Amino acid sequence: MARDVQLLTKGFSPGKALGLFAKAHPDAGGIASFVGKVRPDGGVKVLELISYERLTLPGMEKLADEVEGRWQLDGLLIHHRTGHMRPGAPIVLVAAAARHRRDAFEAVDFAMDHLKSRSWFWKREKRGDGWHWIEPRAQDHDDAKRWDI
Amino acid sequence: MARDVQLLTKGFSPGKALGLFAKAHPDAGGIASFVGKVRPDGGVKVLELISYERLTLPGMEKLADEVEGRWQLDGLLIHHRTGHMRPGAPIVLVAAAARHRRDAFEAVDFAMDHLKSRSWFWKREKRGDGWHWIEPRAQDHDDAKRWDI
Amino acid sequence: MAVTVVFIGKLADLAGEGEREVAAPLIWAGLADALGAEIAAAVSDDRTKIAVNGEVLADKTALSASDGDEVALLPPVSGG
Amino acid sequence: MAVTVVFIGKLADLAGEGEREVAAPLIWAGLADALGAEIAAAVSDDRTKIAVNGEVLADKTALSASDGDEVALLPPVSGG
Repeated sequence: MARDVQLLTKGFSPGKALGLFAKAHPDAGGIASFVGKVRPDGGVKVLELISYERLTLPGMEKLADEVEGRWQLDGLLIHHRTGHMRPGAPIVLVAAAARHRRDAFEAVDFAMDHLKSRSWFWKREKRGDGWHWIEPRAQDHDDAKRWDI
Repeated sequence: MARDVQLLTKGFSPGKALGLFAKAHPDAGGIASFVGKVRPDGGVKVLELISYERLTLPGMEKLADEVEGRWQLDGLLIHHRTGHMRPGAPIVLVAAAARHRRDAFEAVDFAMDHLKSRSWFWKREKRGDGWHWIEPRAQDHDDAKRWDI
Repeated sequence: MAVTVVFIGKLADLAGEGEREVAAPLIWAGLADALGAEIAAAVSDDRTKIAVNGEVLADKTALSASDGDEVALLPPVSGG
Repeated sequence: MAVTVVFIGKLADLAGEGEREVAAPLIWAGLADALGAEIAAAVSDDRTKIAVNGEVLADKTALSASDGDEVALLPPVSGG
């Protein structure tokens, strides 16, 4: 299976990355994907995502291992930003190419749930009154728990 | 909610359509999508999808109504091909933009399950020995049943 | 004084054409006379549906089409 | 003869810097002496983890870092 896992320090175009991913997997019956962006609500001016070199990318690779082990895929892409981002900027792109639709969907869904609550990122938001550290929403924890068998 | 439902008679670029959809929804926190293509296995040379004007597009609009009613979305895109397609060609693109990830995922998942087994399309494949009519896989029926409450 | 009958999918193969004009009115009991026994038998299949002017009949045996109506004979859908 | 301590997220705010060199060896009981009571208290929080050279300790009180090691103090992750 072709895998493309990247921790990005600069802005990226999810549309372009998806187009290349689709081209790289002409034989897959379907491609499911998710793009997460900085939400412009709550007066957020800047979002900062902090990674730790020795854990973050290795953790993303481990996640990809787990996804590959659970679902039958032709290809898997996980691109995740780190650093400072403005509202509307893409943070994460996950895409899975598979012969069967359900495999592609579940792989992306699982990877996103994992990334949102269990991956090695720390996050803070700059609002009018300065920086605030963010923890995962309870919903994100619940989402991730769905997969614990 | 902005809705873009189209029955297409010619080839299209899912990447381009997704890019435009993302641009049209800068405020959405996330966009989930699925692209289904003609699978190149089984010796299929051409796939023909047949629609019936008075039911197919109205049915897709009704599906979009149902999706809108079930999930909180900022935008919904359903593009579906009809006519003759070669292996590797895109058949369907569904994308949902939402504030919350789960809404976007489930909306696309549901719409795909519906399109794959309950929408007004008839399908045949041309193989080495001629044309064969296709019915939904049992899996597709089971997928759709998941949503029947 | 005609009803347009639209044949979809397999039924178009069977009919040898995509649509045909038949004399109005067209009712369930008159299908074999209007379209032949083979097509009438295929339409009797539980999974075959009938739409009149784009409205799928809940009970296809209640078919009653008048002049100008379009009757579509719909085999089981394949999905997209 | 130094251990590099990396402060992540909130802990970097508390430390006023991203990393600091402290004398080796560094063990759990020596954290307050090496980094101050405030940081040691924050590291005691159940949800704070410790990694040594990129390996997260299952039991952080077993911390035992030698010269050249990198010790990362990890607050609860926020998710991406």
